[in-house]
Amino acid sequence: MIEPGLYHMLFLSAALFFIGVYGFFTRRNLVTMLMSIELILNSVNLNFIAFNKYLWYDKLDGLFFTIFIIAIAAAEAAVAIAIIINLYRSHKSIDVENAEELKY
Amino acid sequence: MPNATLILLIILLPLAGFVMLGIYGRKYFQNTSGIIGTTLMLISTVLALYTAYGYFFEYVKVDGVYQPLVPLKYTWLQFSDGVSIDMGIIIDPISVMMLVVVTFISLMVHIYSLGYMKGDERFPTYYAFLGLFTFSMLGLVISSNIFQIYIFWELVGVSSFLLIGYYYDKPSAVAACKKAFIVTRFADVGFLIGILILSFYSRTLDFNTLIERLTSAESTEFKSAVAASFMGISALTWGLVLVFIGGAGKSAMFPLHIWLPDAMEGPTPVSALIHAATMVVAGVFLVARLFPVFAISAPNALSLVGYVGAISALIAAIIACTQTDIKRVLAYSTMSQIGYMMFALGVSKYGGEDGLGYTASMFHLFTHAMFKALLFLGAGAVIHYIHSNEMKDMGGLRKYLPITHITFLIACLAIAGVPPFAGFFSKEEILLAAYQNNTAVYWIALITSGLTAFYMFRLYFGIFWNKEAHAHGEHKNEGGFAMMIPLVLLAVGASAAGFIPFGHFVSSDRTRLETEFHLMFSIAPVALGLAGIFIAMWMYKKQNDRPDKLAASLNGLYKSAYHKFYIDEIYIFITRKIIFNLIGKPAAWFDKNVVDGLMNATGNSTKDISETIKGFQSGKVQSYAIYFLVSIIGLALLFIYIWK
Amino acid sequence: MNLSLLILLPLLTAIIILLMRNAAQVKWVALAGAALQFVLAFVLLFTFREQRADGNTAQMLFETTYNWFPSWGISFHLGVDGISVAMILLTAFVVIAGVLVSWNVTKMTKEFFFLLILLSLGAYGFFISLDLFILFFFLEIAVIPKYLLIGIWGSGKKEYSANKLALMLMGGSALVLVGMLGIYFSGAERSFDLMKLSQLNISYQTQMICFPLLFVGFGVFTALFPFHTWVPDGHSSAPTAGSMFLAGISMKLGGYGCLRVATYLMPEGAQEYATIIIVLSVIAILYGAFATMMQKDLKYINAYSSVSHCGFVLLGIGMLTKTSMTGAVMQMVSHGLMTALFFAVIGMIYERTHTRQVSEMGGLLKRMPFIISILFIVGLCSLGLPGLSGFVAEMTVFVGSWEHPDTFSRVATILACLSIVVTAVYILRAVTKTAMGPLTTGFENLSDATWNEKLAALILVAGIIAIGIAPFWLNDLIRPGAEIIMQKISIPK
Amino acid sequence: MNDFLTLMKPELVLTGIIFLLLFVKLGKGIKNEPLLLIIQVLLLLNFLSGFFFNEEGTLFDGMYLTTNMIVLQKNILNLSVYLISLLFAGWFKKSEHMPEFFMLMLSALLGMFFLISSGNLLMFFLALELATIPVAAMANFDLDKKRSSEAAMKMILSSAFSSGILLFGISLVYGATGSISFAEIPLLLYGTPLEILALVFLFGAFAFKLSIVPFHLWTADVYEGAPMATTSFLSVVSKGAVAFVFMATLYKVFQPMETVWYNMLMILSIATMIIGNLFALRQQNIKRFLAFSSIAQVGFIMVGISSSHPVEGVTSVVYFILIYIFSNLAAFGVAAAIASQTNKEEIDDYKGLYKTNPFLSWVLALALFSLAGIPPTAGFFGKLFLLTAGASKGSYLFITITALNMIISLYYYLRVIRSVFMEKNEKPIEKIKIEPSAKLALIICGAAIVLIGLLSWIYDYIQSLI
Repeated sequence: MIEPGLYHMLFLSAALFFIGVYGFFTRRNLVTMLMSIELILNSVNLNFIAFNKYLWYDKLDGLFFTIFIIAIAAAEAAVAIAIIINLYRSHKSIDVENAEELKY
Repeated sequence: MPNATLILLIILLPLAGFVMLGIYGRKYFQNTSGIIGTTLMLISTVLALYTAYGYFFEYVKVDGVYQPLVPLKYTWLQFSDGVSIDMGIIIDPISVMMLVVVTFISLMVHIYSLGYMKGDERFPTYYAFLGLFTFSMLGLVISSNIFQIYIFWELVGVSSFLLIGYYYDKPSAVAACKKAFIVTRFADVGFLIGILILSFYSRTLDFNTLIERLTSAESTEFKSAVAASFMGISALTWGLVLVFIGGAGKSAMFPLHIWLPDAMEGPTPVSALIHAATMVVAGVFLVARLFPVFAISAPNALSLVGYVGAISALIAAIIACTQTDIKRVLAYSTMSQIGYMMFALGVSKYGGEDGLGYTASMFHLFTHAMFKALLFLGAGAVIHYIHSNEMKDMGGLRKYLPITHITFLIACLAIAGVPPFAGFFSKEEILLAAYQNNTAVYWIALITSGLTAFYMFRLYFGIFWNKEAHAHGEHKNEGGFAMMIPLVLLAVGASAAGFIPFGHFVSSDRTRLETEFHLMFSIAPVALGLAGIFIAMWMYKKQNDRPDKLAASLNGLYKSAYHKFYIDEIYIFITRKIIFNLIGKPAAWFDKNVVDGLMNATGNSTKDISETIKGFQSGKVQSYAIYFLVSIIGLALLFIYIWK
Repeated sequence: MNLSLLILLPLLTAIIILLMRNAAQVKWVALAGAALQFVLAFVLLFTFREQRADGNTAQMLFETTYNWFPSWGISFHLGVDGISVAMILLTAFVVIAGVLVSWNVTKMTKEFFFLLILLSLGAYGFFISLDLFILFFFLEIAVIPKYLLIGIWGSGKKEYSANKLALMLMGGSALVLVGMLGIYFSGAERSFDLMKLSQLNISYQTQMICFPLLFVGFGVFTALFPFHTWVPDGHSSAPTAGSMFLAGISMKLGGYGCLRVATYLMPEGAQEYATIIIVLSVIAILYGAFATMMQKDLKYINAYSSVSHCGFVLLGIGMLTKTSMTGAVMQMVSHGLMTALFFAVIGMIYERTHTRQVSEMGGLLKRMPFIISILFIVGLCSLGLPGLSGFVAEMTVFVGSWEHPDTFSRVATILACLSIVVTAVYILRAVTKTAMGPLTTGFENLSDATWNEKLAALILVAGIIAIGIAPFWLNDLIRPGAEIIMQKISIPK
Repeated sequence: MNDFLTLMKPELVLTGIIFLLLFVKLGKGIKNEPLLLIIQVLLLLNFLSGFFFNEEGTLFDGMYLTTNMIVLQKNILNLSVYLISLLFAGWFKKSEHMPEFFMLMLSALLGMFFLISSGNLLMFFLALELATIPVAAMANFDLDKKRSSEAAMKMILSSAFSSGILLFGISLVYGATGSISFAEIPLLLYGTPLEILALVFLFGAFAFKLSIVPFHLWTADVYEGAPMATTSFLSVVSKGAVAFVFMATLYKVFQPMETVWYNMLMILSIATMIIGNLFALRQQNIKRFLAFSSIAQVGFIMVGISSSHPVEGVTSVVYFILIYIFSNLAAFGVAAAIASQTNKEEIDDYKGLYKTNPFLSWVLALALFSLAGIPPTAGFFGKLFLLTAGASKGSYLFITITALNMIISLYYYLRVIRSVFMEKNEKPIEKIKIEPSAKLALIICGAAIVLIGLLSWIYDYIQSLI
C-alpha cells in the first residue's frame, strides 16, 4: 500500500475537473449542471489542498482559499437556484434546451 | 520706334467692344451695337495702318534689314528660370502686314454685317463675337512668345466656334461648330507638344531667343536638340513637325481640313473674315514665324510642309469642281489657295533670292485675303438675295445684282491669276519659286491653277448667267450701301494689290528682295488659267447637258470628288466606331462593373461572412461553455508548444 | 493675423445657426458667416503678401501654437504658406457660393446650413494645421457632414452613395492614420509636428512603408484610381451645395495631404513610388475622360471629369518638379472653382428643368441666357481655354512634367495632353446639346437665374477669370511653397 | 484605524448605502422617488469625495491596496452607476423592487471596488464573485419576462463555469509559485509551461468577463434578455472594472510573461474586433447591436492594453473607458427612453425618429459617432490614443487591421444614423416625454462626449495620477 503522492492528487483533481466539465456540457437539467460545476470547484479545492500539503506545507493560503471557495460556491448555488426557480416559473421547465430563445 | 500703347489699342479696342457688347449689348445697345463695333474697328484699322506706315517707311532700317522690335513684354507666367510665358508685342514685317490685313478685312466685314445681319435678334452678340475674334487674331499675329501664340490660337479657335454656331438652333450649325473646334483642338495637341519639345531644348519660349538659339549651329541648345532623336528623327524636327500639325489643323490642310467646309454654316460675313481671310491663314503665319528654324535647322520638316501644301491644294481644287453649294466651293478654293501659301513656304529657302517662296507666300496671303473676302461677301450678297446656297437655285442674277456681279467677276479673275489682277502676281511668284526649287510641286501647282480658274468661273457663270433669271420677291436692292461699300473697296484691293512691290517689305531675312517679272515664264499658267475659264464658259454659260455628260464620262473620279474623297466618312468611322465603341464604352463599363463592382463586392462579402458565422451564437449555453474550454485549451497548446 | 480665427469664425457661425429660430434667420446668418470667411480669406491673402513683400521669408507665416495633449507630442500648431493660403481662398469662394445656391433649401434648413458651415470648418482647419494629429482631426471632421448632406438632402440612390462615400473616405483616413503613426514612431523624438518631422529625416524603410499608406489614404479623397468610385455616385446624388463642397473642397483635402504630408515628409518614398503614381494618375486622366464621354447625366459628366481633372493634380505631384508641383496646386484651385461652378450651374438647370439627362434638354440658351452663358464659361474652362483658370493649371503641369527627359515621363505627359481633346469632345457634347439646338418642348417658360444664383455664379466666375487672366499672382503665391516641398528632391536631368 | 477609514472610503460609503437600503427595505418606510433621490445624492457625494483627501497605501498586509489611479477608476465606476440611476429613474420608480435592485447593483459595485484594489488572488477571487453573482440576479429583474430569466440563467451558469476555470488557474499559480499575493508572484514566475497554462486559464476568465472573442458568446444573449438598466451596468461598469483590473494584473502580476500575453492579446483582440463587428453588422435589436458593438470596443481596449506601457497604456485605456462609459450610457439611455414608452427595440423602428424626437436623435448620433471614433466627439481621441499606444510596439499589420475595423464599425453605426435621420417612416415613434433626471443624464453624457476630447487637461489629469 503506497502513500498517495502529489501526482495522484493532481490526477484525481484533474479527473474530477473534467468529469464536472463533461457533466456541464452534456446534462440538460439545470440543477445537474449546477452540480457539475460544484464538481469543478471541488477539484480546484483538491488542487489547493494537495499543493498546500505537498509543496507549500509552511503556508496556509491554499487551505483558506478552499474554505472561501466552498463559501462562494454556496452563495453562487443559492443565486443560481433562485434563478432556476424563476426560470421554471416562466418556462415551466428546468431543461436548458427550452431556454434558447436568445440567439444569433 | 513704334508706340506700344498704340499697338495695344489696336488689339484692345475690339476686346473692349466684346466686353461691352457681350455684357450690356442685349440691354442697352440692341440696335446701336453695330455702329459701336464698327467705329471701334475703324479706329484700330487706322491705327494699324499708321503703325504699318511708321514701321515700313519712317523707321530707319539697320543696313537694309527690318529689325524685329519688341516694344512690350510682360512676364505672365513663370515656369522655371528662362522658361516663362510672356505677354509681348513683336513688330516685324509679317506681323505688321497681318495687322493691316486683319484689321482691314475685319472692318470690311463689320461694315458689311451692318446690312447683312440687320434685324437679327442677337445682333449685339454677333458684334461682340466679331470683336472677340478680331482681338484674338490680332493678339495672335503680334505674339512675341510661342506660348502666347498658342493662347491666342485657342482663343481664335473658340471665337470661330462661337461664330460658326451663331445660328445655334440649327442642328447642322451646332454640329459644324463642334466639329470645327474638336478637329482643330486635336491638331492643337500636336502644337502643344511641339511647343513643349522646342521649349525644352531651347530653354525659352520667346520667339526671337528661340529662333536665334535653334538656328545658330554652335549653340548648345541647337546641338542638344539635334542630338536627341526619336525614331531616327531629331527632336528638333519632331518639334517643328508637331507645331506644323497645329498649323495644318487651323489652316485646314489635308487631312485635317474636314471642318472647314462645314464651318460654312456660320453667317457668310463670318466665313469671309475667319474662314477665308484671316484665321485659316494662321497656320501659314505660324510656319512663317518659325521659318528660319524650319529653313535652316529642319529642311525635312519644311519639305513636309511643302508636300502637304501641294497635295491639299490639288485635292481641294478637284473637290471644288464638283460642289454645288457656292459657299462650300469657296471653302475648298480657300483650302486650295492656303495650300499654295504652304507649299510656297515649303519650297522656299532662307535668305536672299532663294527666299522668294517666303515672300511669295506672304504676298499671296495678302492678295488672297482681298479677293477671297470679296468672293465670300459677294456670295453673301447673293445668298442674302436668294436665301439659298445651292447653285441650282441661282442663275442670271447679273441683272438684279449688278455691283455684286462686277466685283465678283473681278475677284474671280484675280483668283484665276489673270493679269493684271492681284492674284496673278502673287501666284506667279509662287510658281516661280516652286519651279526653281521643286518641279514636282511646280507641276501640281500648275494643274491646280488651271483647275482654280475652271471652278471659279463655273461658279461665276453658274450664279450670274446660266439659266434664265426669275425675280425674287422681297427685297429688290442688293442690301444697301452697308453691303456694297465693302464689295467695292475690296474689289479695288483685289485689282490693285498686285502692284505692291511686296518683296521690298516682306522677305525671309527681312532684307529688300527684288521680284522681277518673267514674261516667258508666266505664259504657261496664264494660258492654263484662260483655258480653264473658257471650258467653264463653254460648259456653264448657257444651260446645257455638257456638265452632266462630263460628270458621267469620268464617273468614278467625279463621284469620289463629289463625296470629298470620303474623308469625312473615314473620320466618322474612326470616332464613332473605334473611339466611342472600342475605348469609351469599355471604359465606362469597366468603371461601372469592375472597379465599382470590386468596391461593392468587398462590402457584400463582409455581410455574407457575418451571415454565415452567425451559427456560433447558437443560444445554447452549453455550447458556449464548450467553445470556452476548447479555446482555452487551444491557446494553451499554442503558447506552450508552438509559439514559444 | 491670428489663424485660429479661421476656425473660430465657422464654429461661431455654426453655433449661432443652431440658436436661430426660423429658416430665414438661419440663411442670413449662414450667408453673413460665409461672407466674413470670404473677407477673412482675402485679409489673410493680403497680409500674407505684405509679409512676404516685407521680406519675411519664413517657411510658414502667422504660426501659432497652443498646448494640446502635450504628453503625446501633439500641439495645436497653425501656420500657412502660399499653398495653404491658395487653398483657403478656394474654400472661401466655394463656401459663399455654396451658401448662396442653396438659398431655397426648405427641408431642415437649420441642419443643412449647420452642416455646410461645419464642413467649411473642417476644410479651413485642415489647410492651416501644421500638426499631423489635428490635420487628421479636421480631415475626419469633414467626413460626417458630407455623409449627412448626401443622405438627407440628396437625390437618387442617396443612402447608397452616402454610405459608399463615408466608408471609402474613412478607409482612406484609416490608411492615413496608420501611416501617420508609422511616422510618429519612426523619428528620434515622438512628435506629430509637421515642421519638426520635416527636420528629422525619416528612415528609408519607414518611408517605403508609410509613403504609400499616406499617399493612397489621401489619394482616396482626391479620386486616385482605382479608389475614385465614390466620386461619381457621391457627387451625383448630393444636393447642389453638397456636390460643390465635395468636388470643390473635399477632394482638395486629399491633394493637399499628398503634397504637404506624404511628399513633403517622405521625399525618398515619393521618388521611389513616383512611377506608380504617374501611371495611376495618367490612367485616371484618360480613363476618367473616356468614361465621361459615355455619361448621359450632367452631374455624372462633371463627376467623372473631376476624376480626370484630379488626375492632373496627382500627375503634377508624381512628376516631382517644382513647376509640376506648382501646377498641381494651381489645378487644385482652378478645378475647385470650376467644378463648384459647374455643379452650381447644373443645380440651377435641374431646379428648372427637373432633369439632368443631357438627351432630355436642348436649346436652353433661348430661355436662360445667363445660366447658359455661365455653363459655356465653365465648360470652356474645363476644356482648358486660355483666359480661364483651367488652361493655366494644366499648362503648368504639362511644362513641369516635360522637364523630365526620360521617355517614360514623356509618354505619360503626351498621353495626358491627349486628354484635352477628349475633354473637348465630352464637354462640347454636353454643353451644345443642352444649350443649343431647337428648344425642347415644355421648357418654353423657364426663368433665368435669381439674384442669389447670379451672385454665386459671378463670384466663382470672377475667381476663374482672375486666375485665367493674371496667373502670375497665384504662381508667385504657390511656387515658393512648392519649392520648399521639393527641396529634398532632385530630378535626374 | 484612521488610514483604514480614509483608504477604504469609497467601499465604506457604498456599504453604508447598502445597509441603509437594507433597513429601509425591512422597515418598508419610504416611497421610491425620495429613496432614489437619496441614493443618487449619496452616490454623487461618494463620487465627489473621491477627489478629496485620498491617500495611497495598503491594508491587511497587501490584500487591499489603493492608489490615486485606483481611486480615479473607482470614481469613474461610481459616476457611471450614478448616471445609470439617473437614466433609468423612470424604470426604477415603476418597479416595486427598486431597493433590492440597488442593493444588488451597489454590492456588485462594491465587489468591483474591491476587485480593483485587490492585492491578492484570494481577495481578487472574492471580489470578482461579489461583482458577478448580484449581476446575474439583476439580469433576472424583469421577473415576468421569459427572456429575462433565460438571460439570468445563461449568465449565472457561464459565469460559474468561468469562475471554475479561474479557480483552476489560480490553483495552478499557487501550485507553481506557492504564493497568492500580487506582490510576490512576479518574482516567482519563470514562464514554465505550467505557468503558461495558469496564465491561459486566468486569461480565459478575464476574457469571459470582458467578453473577448471567443469567450464572448454569453454577452449578446444576456444583454438582450436583461432589463436595460442591468445591460448598461454590465456593458459599462463591469466591463470597465474588469478592464482596469485585467490591465493591472497583466502589467503587475504577469509582467515576466509579457511576450506571451502580448501575443495572446494581439490574436484575441483582432478576433474580437472582427467577430464583434461582423456580428454587429446584422443585428436588428438595438440592445443586441450595442452588445456586439461593445465587444468590438473591447477589442480596441485590448489594443491599448497590449502596449504594455505603464504610463501611456494605462492612461489611454482609462481615458478610453471614461469616454466609452459616457458614449455607451448615452446610447443605452436613448434606447431605454424609447423602449420604456413604446417597447420598441428594433433599429427599423427608429426610422424617422429625428422628425419626432430631435433631442434623442442628436444624443444618439453623438453617442454612436463617439463609439465609431468620429471627431470632434471624444471617441475619436480615445480610439486614436489607444491605437497610438498600441502602435508603439510597431506591429503595422496589427494596427492596420485595427484601423480597417474602424471602417466596418462605422458602417453599422451609420446604419442606425441612417434610419434615424434619413429613412422615411409613415408611422414613426411618437414624441417621447423624457424623465427630467434622464434628460439631465443624457445632457451630461452629450456634453461629456463633446468636451472630454477637446479639453486635453482631462487626459493630462489622468496621466498625472500614475
